[in-house]
Amino acid sequence: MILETTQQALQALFAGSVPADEAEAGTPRGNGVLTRDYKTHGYHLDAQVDANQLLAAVTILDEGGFFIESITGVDWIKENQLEVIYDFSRYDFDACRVVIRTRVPRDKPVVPTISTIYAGANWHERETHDFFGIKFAGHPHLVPLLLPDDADFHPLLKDFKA
Amino acid sequence: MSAPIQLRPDETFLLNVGPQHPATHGVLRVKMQMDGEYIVKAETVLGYVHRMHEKMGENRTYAQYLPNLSRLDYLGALGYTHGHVLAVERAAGIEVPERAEYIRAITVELNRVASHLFWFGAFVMDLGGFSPLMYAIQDREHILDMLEAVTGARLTYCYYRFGGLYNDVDDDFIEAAKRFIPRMRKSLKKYDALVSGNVIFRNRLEGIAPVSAEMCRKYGATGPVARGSGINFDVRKNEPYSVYPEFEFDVPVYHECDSLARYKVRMDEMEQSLRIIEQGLEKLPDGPIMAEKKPKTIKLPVGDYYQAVETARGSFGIRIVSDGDKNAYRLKLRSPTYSNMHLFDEACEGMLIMDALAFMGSLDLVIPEIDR
Amino acid sequence: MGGYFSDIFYGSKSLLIGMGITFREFFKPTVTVQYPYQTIKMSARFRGHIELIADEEGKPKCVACGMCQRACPSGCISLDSVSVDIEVDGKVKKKKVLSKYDLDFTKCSLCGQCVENCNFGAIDFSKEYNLASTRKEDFHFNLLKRLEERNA
Amino acid sequence: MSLTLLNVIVAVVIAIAFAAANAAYLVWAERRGAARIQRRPGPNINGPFGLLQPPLDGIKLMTKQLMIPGGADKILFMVAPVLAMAPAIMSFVTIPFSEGIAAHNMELGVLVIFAFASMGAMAILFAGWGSRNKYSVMASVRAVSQNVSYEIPMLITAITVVMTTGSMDLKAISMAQSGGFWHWNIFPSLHSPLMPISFIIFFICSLAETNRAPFDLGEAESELVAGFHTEYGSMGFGLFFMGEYANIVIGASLTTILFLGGWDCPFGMFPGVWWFLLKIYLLIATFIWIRWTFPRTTIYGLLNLSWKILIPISLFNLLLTAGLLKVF
Repeated sequence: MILETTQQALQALFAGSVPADEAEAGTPRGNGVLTRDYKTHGYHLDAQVDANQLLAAVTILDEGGFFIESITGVDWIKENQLEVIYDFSRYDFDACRVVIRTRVPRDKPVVPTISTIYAGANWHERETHDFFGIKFAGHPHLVPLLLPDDADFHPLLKDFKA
Repeated sequence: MSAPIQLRPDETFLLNVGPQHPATHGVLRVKMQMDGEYIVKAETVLGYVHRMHEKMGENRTYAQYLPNLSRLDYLGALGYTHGHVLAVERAAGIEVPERAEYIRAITVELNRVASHLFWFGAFVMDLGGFSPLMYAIQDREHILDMLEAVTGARLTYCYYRFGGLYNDVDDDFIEAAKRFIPRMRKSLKKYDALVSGNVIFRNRLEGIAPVSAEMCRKYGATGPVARGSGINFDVRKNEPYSVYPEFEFDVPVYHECDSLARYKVRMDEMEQSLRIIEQGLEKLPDGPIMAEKKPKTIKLPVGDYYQAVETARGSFGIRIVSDGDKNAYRLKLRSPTYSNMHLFDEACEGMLIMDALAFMGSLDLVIPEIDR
Repeated sequence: MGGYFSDIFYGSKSLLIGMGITFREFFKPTVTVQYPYQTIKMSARFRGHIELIADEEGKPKCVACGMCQRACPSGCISLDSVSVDIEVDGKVKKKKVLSKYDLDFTKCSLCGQCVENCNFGAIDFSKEYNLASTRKEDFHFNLLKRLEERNA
Repeated sequence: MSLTLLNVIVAVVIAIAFAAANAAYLVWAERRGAARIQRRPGPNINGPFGLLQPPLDGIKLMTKQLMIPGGADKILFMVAPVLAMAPAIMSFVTIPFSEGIAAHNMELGVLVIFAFASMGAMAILFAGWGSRNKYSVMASVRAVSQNVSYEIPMLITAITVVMTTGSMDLKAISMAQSGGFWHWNIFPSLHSPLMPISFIIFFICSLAETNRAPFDLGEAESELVAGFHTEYGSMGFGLFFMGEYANIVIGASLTTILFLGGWDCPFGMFPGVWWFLLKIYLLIATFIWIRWTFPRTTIYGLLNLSWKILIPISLFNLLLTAGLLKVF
């Protein structure tokens, strides 16, 4: 039930276009909403949005009563992109896990902060900034959280050499 | 690192709780701006035991990563390894024999009871009562002995394997577990009389540190913290995995939102875990403990996979992004206490320091698990 | 006003119940083990550091295939072998013989991957837990030497 | 005159020795008792039953270096431990252990002990302020407010006893209760029917006055590290420790004299110092037992208990006793 309404709401951001699955297409997928097989993937909805659509997508989830699970990044060095992944889930028995992802160029990794919507995103964004160097525009306190205060390296980047 | 102490015109002062402080149970630091005994503002400083487990996940094969998981949370390690093996099995499509899943569920629940017992003792010790810790450790010792006889380790277990288990349980374990359940129930009654009913204890917790359900949602709090705020959320029920649908158990939920509610949730959870263990021992089927069809080296198909499990501290999630290699391309660990601890900064504003530290105890923090 | 006195009454009662429990515990026997003076037997599956297993002749069963070395997550096993000529049924054959098996126990996480991956049953966990030292070198074990010492 | 002076010196030496020995072996008893409650053996390696532990601990403390934190107020820092110990020893001087055993009996013994007891708060304040540690300051402020608020109900109940006896002389109070346990002040009498409640109030107050759990807010080791003596090591810490235990002994002695008949035998025969010691050690055992059973109260819980429960009840008791004394 909530799955369909959320899917429709997110779909509205893309004017109804459905992207191809990258595993089948063999190329990076385009922006859009995909439904995933829960049994193999462990989540239901997978939406890739543009960085400037992010706040709209997260607001949909906030209004839908989702809670934030985590935020993380992936370094796609071959495509010269950084991906930010937002996980959302629900407290009720209408199990629906939603993954929001957005890709930004590696040399200019800036996405808007969602800590204005979800206060709990604060630390997750700081952690992602620590590990990937992704800047969250508008974040109130973007200083290293898990790494030392003077850390100027980003260990989870694929070209990081210790 | 921190700014030099400057007495502001409004005469607040900065109090450094941690990294070495008896109440933080590990190397956690909270910078508190205090007005007398009242907290004006708190800022948590993390990372003192950060070990970059996620990078290790990229450099090790899936099997080699198994011991890392139990180093996250040394009190309830089995829950975390369970998450990892389930995630890999889900992605690789490995069918796990029923017996293995039952044994996993039994051992995870035993570990959950052990973890809650230790939390119980440590929490009461935070409040100044020392003896309950010793009683809790005695009961926990029985669990550790049982788990040691099966897994070979007392805390940092590496027992589950992809497709099954390292080795089967023997009759001694089943006997010991059956003996343990009534003894533990008796102990729970004792704890109830000694601690839960105690007027000093109740006065310290009742109505202290309210965390609303909305706040839990915004911060992503899970586990007993969410359930103490009236949220009926338990991954074992909401997204059933393993053999949990076969068990009959309740999810304790309290609507008071205070520290006492979080305490009660955990105390009730121990009873529910005992119920699961009881049923598990009864239903334990015969059969193999290792999947027959299992590749020698595990390579996951391209894609990303998520698995959530309910550990003693809340919903632990593991995300594996695979590029088809034998190592993960990216491995993210979503630790429950990370989100639960995040609440603290906002919730403790305006609280007395002794209430705040009791609140911190009621969050059940394990620092290595926050810092990863 | 009635609440005032009932609060005092029930509060005091709960305190007395608590004292009753600790009073009973006072007379129960102790449950501790006086460690250096008393020890307990380690369970059969206890995982100490690994140890080479000898065959009937007292030689290590190990064939130096290196599976354990590859399986180890922390890289704490290093082994080496030499080829020696041995006579089997009158023919001279080359055979790999283990010449070195070092374990760096400081890195070991006792996961059991090495024991599990050994196809020859040549290594197993020891039951040793009395390992304490202030020097790192004390945890670099030469397992071949230890095997010889056990044989002697 | 010179004989009296000598008497006093001997008495003070004996008092110090008694306080020190008590402190040392009460620590041992506390550790053994706590261990038994928690089903462990406690100190049992040094000597039979671990009886050599206290002197060895003493030697350890004395051989350690006394560290003074940088920026601390040296004078206050050094004075505080002495100030914690000295009044406790002084109080011993006035306590009659038996009819004939008292260093210096005073007619205003009750007053003297309360006067000395309130100096303990000063020691804690000095220690907290002098160590230049925020935790210490917070703890000492807590401890002082606690001491101040618990002195009131304690004094009021003591006055109730003094009124029924008609004397502030500890010896006279004790003598007035002789001749069997039914004469003790703990049991209700015609003039003061609420005496058992007074006894409980006095007992709770002496727990709070000595900063013992569950009222150990001055120490609060899980919140304020070690409270006012966080920065103390060596014998500075040792003196605080001894002072704490000496205060416990005094609290127990005072409770015994005021309520439990002093050195009186419960059956009205063979009164003696042994009865006195038995009674105080039973009370101290209860102190220990309580400490290892309960969690710590909050500061507001503690003050509420004093101002909302103990003080009204003890005041009511005082008025009732005064009225009944007038009537009968």
